[in-house]
Amino acid sequence: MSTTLPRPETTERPNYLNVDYSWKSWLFTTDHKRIALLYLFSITAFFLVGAVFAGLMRLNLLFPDGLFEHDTYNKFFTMHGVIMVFFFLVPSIPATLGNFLLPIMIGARDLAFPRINLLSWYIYIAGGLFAVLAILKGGVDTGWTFYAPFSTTYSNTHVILAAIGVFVSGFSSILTGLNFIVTVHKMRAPGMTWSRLPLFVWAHYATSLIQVLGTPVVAITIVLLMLERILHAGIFDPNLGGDPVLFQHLFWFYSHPAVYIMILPGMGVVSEIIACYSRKGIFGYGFVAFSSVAIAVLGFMVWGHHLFVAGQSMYASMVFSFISFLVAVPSAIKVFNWTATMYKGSITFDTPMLYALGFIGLFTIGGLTGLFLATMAIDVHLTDTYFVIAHFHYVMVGGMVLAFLGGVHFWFPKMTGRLYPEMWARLAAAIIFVGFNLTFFPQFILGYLGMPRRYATYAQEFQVLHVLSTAGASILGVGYLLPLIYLSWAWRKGERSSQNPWQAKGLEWEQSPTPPPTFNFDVPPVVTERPYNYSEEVEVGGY
Amino acid sequence: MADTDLSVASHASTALKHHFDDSEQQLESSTLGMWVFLLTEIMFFGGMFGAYTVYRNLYPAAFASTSHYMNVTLGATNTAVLIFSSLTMALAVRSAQLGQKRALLSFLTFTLILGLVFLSIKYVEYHEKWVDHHIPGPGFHYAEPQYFHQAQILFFLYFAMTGLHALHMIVGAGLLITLIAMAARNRFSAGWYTPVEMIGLYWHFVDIVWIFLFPLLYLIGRTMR
Amino acid sequence: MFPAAASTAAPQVDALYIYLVVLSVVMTTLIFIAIGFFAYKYRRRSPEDPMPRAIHGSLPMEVTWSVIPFLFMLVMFAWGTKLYFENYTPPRNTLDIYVVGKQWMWKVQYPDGQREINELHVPTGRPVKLTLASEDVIHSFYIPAFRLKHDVVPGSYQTFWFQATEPGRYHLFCAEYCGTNHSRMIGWVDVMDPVSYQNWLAGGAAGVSMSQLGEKLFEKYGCITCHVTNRSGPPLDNVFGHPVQLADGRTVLADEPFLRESILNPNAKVVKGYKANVMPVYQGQIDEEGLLQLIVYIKSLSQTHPQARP
Amino acid sequence: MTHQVVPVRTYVAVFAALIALTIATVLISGIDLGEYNFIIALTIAVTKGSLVVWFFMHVNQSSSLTRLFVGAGFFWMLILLMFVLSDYLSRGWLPGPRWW
Repeated sequence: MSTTLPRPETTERPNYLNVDYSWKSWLFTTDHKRIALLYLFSITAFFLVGAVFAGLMRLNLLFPDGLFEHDTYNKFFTMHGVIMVFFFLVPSIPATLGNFLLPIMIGARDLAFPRINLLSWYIYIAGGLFAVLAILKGGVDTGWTFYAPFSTTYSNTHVILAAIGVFVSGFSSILTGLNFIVTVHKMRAPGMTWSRLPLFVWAHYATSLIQVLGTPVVAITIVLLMLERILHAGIFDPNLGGDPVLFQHLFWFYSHPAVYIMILPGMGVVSEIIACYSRKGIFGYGFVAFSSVAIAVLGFMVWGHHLFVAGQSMYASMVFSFISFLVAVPSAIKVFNWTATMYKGSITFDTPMLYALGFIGLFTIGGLTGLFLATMAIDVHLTDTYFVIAHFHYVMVGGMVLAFLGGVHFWFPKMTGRLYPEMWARLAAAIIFVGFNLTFFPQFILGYLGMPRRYATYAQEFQVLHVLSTAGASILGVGYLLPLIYLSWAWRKGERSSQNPWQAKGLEWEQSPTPPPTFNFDVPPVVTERPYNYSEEVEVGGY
Repeated sequence: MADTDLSVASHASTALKHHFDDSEQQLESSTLGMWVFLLTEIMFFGGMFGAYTVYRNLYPAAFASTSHYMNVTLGATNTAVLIFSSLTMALAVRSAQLGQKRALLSFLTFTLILGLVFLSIKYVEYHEKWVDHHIPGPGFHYAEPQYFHQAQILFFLYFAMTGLHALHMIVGAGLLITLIAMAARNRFSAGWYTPVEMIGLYWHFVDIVWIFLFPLLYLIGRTMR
Repeated sequence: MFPAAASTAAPQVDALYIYLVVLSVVMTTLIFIAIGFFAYKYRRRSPEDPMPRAIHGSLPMEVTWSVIPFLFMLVMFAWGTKLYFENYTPPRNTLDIYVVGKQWMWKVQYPDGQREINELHVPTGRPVKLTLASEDVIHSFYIPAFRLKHDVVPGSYQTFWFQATEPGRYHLFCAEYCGTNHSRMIGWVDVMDPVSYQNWLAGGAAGVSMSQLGEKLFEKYGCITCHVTNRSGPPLDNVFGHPVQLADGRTVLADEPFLRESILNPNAKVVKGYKANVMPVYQGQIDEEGLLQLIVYIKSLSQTHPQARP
Repeated sequence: MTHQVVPVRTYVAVFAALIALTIATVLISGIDLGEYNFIIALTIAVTKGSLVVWFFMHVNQSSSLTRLFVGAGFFWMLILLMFVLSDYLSRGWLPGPRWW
């Protein structure tokens, strides 16, 4: 550890933030909470970069003939995708909120491998630098999916730099997952049995399984892609006897489960928030917990639904389609259980709850439109159109980003010891919700009308919907800037928070000081009750 | 702990990191962490095995043709060398368990030497391929022109798989050198030898990968024509 | 909300789509109403409100809300799969047209010799089968008005069939990102009534038919020596559309993908009674359009191939 | 420590078995048995791998948790191989009978 010396001049009790202010104490920290903050700042930076590209895309799409050169637009959407998927969405909740909270929630002093945790951040930054270098040198135009043979043979942009970035950052994801798995298995406090784990932890455990099992496959696929681009030996090049569909198989083996890496932690956050602001335990705890693991396992057997029109065998498509419907069941279970949790609760509408309710609504729409894409005959019409764009933005932005913002607000006092301005926060939540729907709902319609994705220019008849979408995007942009501003302000000037401002259950609120000291607890925690035990009394007629 | 009869050395407690309750928890965490890491390694090679399976299925005839250019004698020798090194590694872990420093040092050194022998033989094989112009890329030549492209893909996979494996061997050799240095400085005892055990697991895993690579790349298809 | 519907597949896909939309709307509404109702009814009225009593869950309810949606999903699966198999399996007796995608245009060849770029003329009321090939990267042939799309994967043939119903001019898009001018790789599908289509065919400069061009290539590449003159290769009369016995015991249908593979990579599937490694490998020697001409020529050698059957 | 000390002769016996299996697989690969060559070679490889995992890597003494993770590794690799192959093996299939 850097140092544990108390600072006598401060009136605050020592916590992980005020033990040391030197830059070394941040860059060489092994404290999971400080690493979480390092991640938080880095992913915010990447989110802003990705968002700028998104804004430029929406600007271009105001006009049927576009505004930028085609190549420029192609680079915009590629860099938007690469940055947002690999450098924002994948690490977002696990590496920030997960890193910060997972050890505290299970009553551990740190993750099992603190130095590996720090290493993962450095690896992430190294990968990010390659991606940034790729942007600075002129960008990449392959789309974030890097489909061969376009990426291996035909594109003359900086594919290899971007690929190295993705490859390297993958290892940071693997190390985070590895750390979480071992921590959950081996570092739980006395009394913290599996059936007492917060659902946030269950979700992160499931996420970690995917990170550990899926990421290596995309890493090796990217290596093959780079080698092919250098050697032209033909492994993905049909002119040389290779099969481009193989690349898609290997790519989606990771990249479909990867969307569960992105959404599962969000579901964990929402479970915590709903329970707290309804003052009730999550309805069907076991089902919600187990559905995370079910999603993680089944999620590995559905990737072929990205290949329904790609020349995949119809019989294989049929199997993939069926399992895709199967994986919808655990997702639906979660939504129903969250809703049922509110039944006979005592509900308040603080900002995190607003985000959580928004999440449920938008994730429901995102999930149901996923069924359209799992239905083979419909997918033939909709795949590679704006319907797909709208679908996964409903899940990723409407779901994941709302959960992330909700979580950041919910645990903001825990992380900083200060409260955020409630009215501003509610306003921002409302603006984001409206802006988001205005941006992406028109895209469902665009998709069914047949507007293909990744088009720099488009037919006149699509313009109205595109203009609507761009208008929504500008509202959404304002909505994202607001929390950035007031949270930065509140970090330094906000009202000081008590240990448990929301009267929430869970070790992180009840037994760890706010903000936590370096080793999280003043007294070694012991768990004696079920999770979310807001009331010992059971409802008459309840279960 | 099941067998507390083993002596716990004095510095076992100094090796305990602050965030663990006791050395048992620390060891279990390390072991589980190592296995999870090996899990990712399995999937890492898994992607390659996937590509291999697909191309073998698509081009069985070309596959049979290329397997004639694989040096089975060298491959089999290397298999034996690697299995032998696994034995010495297992014995090194055993020596560490018993706290026998000298035996530990010699078994580790022996394992390292066998690893280097493997890499040397691999180098000879790669050199053969180089001489025969069997390196995929612009300089690739193949005696049977009808299989040119397919053979190139299969050689690409050969080099990707064995190359990745060799890379793991090189990393393993580096880790062994570290272990030898640590053992020489009396860092291990019967009470604490976790790194020896962890790197042992890694070494055996690399051995297993080769156990699969050998038949897949060298043997299958020898009789097909 | 709906694009023009101009193929037999379109209303069927729309019907399934409506089924899904209705279910989704019902589902979303139910959840939104539940959330809104609970949020209102169980709102905390004052900070002194007592803690609500716990409800841990209910197995019957979990089973209910897992099984009932799953049954609806089974309908989606069965319906969607059936439709997909129908829409992706061409019937017999089709009008065959050949499409080659390249960066960034669609090149269309008709058996009679007409050629077009970024335009496709088809008659109504008759199943049309497109054989799709790509010269470079992956493209995707997409006609929203037909609700159909298929990736055009280089190195293979993909088939795309439809039966147009409404005359008109419809969008043709490339749906798989293919580089700089991806969004300019667009065109039009002109659906005409059969009479206009015949007039269009007659009016165009037909030139030499595809099979005549293919016959020339057949001589140029020396195929004729083994497959006709000295019979060291399998004869090609009445091969197309028929099952072929292979040396390894399998039986395959001699369709366009099979002929393509047998020309480019003859050792992949060797016909029973013939040796491997006799025919030279033509991979990289013939361009996609020439290959299609050769295949059309081989098809023309099958007088009794199933396409001629009513 | 959690592991008991394994006698040297166990390790040597495993080693001998591994070498014997290596010789066997090389010898059998020289005989033309058709598809069985492939099956036998893979069976021997799986056997050898299991011996190493079971004895050298001490999975025989490990907790059920470790065993679960070892099993998961091979299970997930099988998912990858089986599902990828399911596409390639069924691609040439003729369209099925119209059962609807």
